[in-house]
Amino acid sequence: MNQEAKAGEPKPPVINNSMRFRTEEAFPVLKSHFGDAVRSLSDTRPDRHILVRPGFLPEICKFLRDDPDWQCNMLHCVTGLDQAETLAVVYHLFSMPKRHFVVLKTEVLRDSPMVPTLAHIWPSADWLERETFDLFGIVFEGHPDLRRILLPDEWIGHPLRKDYEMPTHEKLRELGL
Amino acid sequence: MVNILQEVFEGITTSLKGMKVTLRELFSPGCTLQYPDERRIMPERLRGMVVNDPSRCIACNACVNVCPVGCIECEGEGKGKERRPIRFAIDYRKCCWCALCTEVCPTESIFMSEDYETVFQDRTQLIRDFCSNPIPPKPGDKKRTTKPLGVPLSGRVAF
Amino acid sequence: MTGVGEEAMDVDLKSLGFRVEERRTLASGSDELLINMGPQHPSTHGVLRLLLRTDGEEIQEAVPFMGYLHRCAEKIGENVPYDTYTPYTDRLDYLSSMNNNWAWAMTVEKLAGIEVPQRAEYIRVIVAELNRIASHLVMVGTYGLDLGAFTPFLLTFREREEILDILEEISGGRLCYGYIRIGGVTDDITPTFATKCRAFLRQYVSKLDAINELLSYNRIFIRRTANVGPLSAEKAIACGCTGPILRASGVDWDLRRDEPYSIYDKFDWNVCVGKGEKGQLGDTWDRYMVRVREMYECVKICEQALEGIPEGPFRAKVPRNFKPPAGECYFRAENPRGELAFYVVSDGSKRPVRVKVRGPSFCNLSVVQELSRNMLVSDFVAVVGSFDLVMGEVDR
Amino acid sequence: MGLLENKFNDNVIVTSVDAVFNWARQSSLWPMSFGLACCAIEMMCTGASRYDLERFGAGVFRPSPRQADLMIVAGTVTYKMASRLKQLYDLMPEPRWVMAMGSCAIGGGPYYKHGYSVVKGVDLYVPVDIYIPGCPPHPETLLAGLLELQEKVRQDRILRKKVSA
Repeated sequence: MNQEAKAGEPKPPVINNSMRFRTEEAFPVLKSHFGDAVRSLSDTRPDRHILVRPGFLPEICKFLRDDPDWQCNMLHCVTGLDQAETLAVVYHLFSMPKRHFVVLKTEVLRDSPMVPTLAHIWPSADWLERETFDLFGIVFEGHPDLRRILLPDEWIGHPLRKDYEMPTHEKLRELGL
Repeated sequence: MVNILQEVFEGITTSLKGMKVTLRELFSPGCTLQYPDERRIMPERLRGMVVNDPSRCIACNACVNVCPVGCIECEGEGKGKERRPIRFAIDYRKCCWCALCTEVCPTESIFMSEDYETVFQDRTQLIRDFCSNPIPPKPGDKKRTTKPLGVPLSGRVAF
Repeated sequence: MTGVGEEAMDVDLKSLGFRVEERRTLASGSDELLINMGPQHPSTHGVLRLLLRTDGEEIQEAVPFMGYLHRCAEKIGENVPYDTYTPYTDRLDYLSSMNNNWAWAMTVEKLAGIEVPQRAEYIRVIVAELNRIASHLVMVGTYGLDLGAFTPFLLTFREREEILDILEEISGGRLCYGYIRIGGVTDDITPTFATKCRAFLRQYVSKLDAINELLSYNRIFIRRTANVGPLSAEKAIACGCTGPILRASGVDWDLRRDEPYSIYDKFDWNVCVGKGEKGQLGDTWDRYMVRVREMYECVKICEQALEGIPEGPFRAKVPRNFKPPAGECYFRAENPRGELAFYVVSDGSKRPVRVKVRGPSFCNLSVVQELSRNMLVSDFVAVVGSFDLVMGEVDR
Repeated sequence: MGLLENKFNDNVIVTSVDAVFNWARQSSLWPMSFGLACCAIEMMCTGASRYDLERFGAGVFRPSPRQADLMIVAGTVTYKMASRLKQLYDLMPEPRWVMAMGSCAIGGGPYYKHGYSVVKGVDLYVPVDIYIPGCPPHPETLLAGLLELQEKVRQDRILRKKVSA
């Protein structure tokens, strides 16, 4: 509680957005490289994302990882998203040398959610995809070891889907838990 | 061979250095709290058991709505200023001691008491209805004696 | 492993939670063994379970199993209002609750564009850094315990109690504080807080030196940890490791300096990076030492922040029925264990549509499987300990 | 002891023997280190310098259930963990006691409502002697619980006939 604190001088507002998201800049580049595979740029605030077709995801990610302009060497986060009629997977790619984020999103049908795996591009995708499979039931094609990670193997259903119902204690005991 | 001897020597000297630290601690004041006989001075904002004073409660349901775990059950009676709870139960099986309810309470009837030592032997005691089982008149003033750290009450042997 | 009772053995294995195929992969006639370690094992720091396939003393493969503490934090995030989620963030990484609260608060503040008063920022920095010291102290203490040194445990927990006393005074809780909330902090600091903090920090450095003498530079301890389980920088980045694990591998990266959130750019301090002094770069000793050195830096930050607390409000005006605008937001903060990130999708209503917690321990743990190849079992304990896992955050 | 247990009426010898047994039991409650979550840290604090569980003869944390009398369930029990908890409890020799520490172990705690994988109270799996509320409880509360348990052990009847409740 020091009184010498800059009482008079105005301070610039501190806003927590030091992370650089270069999703907007990435969109035209990806569009020119991959054409139709890149669908659209969202207008969500404060972060935007690029919607891509699931089939082309590994190619796009490989490009973002290897291109000297982007160098996304870290897959920071993979997560599922329940959007009522579709399921989505959101990827947060981070580049340590360039210090920026690129956000990709891909949508799949609820009944047959299939997305190609990225485990061969970033090893960190392995567990993150397993977790998404566990909680959302999104199948990652080509994943080396796709099985439940957080919930027991006997578990039924994928709890983070919006239509998931809380199981009762008796029902779970029946499953042998 | 020389290497091994050196390793052994280093191992002994560094361990002795560590022993020195241990030895130094021998002469520093002890920090153990002789619990049942002496107690810490608890801070004012201590989050002990959350309790409600039904005489002040107006059954406005603010705490019920804010509680993230839904551990509060409140039934009110009457309208406007006359509104009083007829049942106000806190379920200690669910409570997470987050003190969100005490923040929103307009009459400060629900509060975190100083009581942090209650334990139960029976599952049925874990839900407390404050209307049928109200807190003693002086809120939070339990019969325990608070002595400052380091002042033992008596020479009772621990076991 | 052939012959009689194979099926009975399968049933046994199943009841222990093994997969039957695991046993089939054992080379017949070899010395290979399947060993179950955890989930209740003193050196797995919580309820981590590891399946070790060993050949004699040497580990061929270690497969981590988790989920024994899966507490549905993400599902709950979708079901409670934004501010009310704070108590749950406490319990993600329960050793550094303040940092979790802070990360969550900053995520929502970024989403809703709330500006936090300066006084609150200073208080947040102080409490978060104090909590970081407390968290690292637990790591140092229990790590010593894992490797057979009991005294450091008692010393570090004694120091930790003093930090907890300070934090309890301002927040009321000992472990789960819920102190940092959206828009600021719950309550102003108490009048005695600053003096108590200063008094603690003043004597703390010498205590830390004592721990260094006792453990860090002990030859036996160095022999146990140096050159054990080195992790290369490339692998660390590719596997998504962050925090002390990444820095120990020689990557000079700390969010507090490189992407300064809050007011970290106002302070003068250093990022501690592993240098491979006692062995290979990124070995277990480096991972341990980075944390010890970070505690010195935390003291520096705390002292500077204590000097500069301005007067003013401690909480921005956040409506009680808080509804951020629709949108999505990703925010990460440097926690004691690495980068904790929250991904929040909002549809403009009271509750978020989706909350994703990207726990640092989860990604750090994924390296263990690869690191463990051809390692002695006793070394493996040292490696797992050095990752400083908190299962509450791995399983969420 | 099986043959002699609960066979006798109250008399001086039997009550004294009981008192000796109970005294021995209550003074050396060896807990099993069954730390699961946040509460485990508080349990460690209780065992560390300031609170020093050793003063009550209960500081010998045993990693093996075979050597333990007391199971302090400190933390959230999930369904994945519950079968292990039961297994560990079954491995403990008689007499054994269980303390449920913290809201989660008592009854699901903050995860009661939406926590699909959290067991709503450890007493669905094992019998609990002492419930220690708090999230997490203070180390003092754990000590208070231990004292309460010691009191309970002291009143235990070993050779004497059980009083029908």
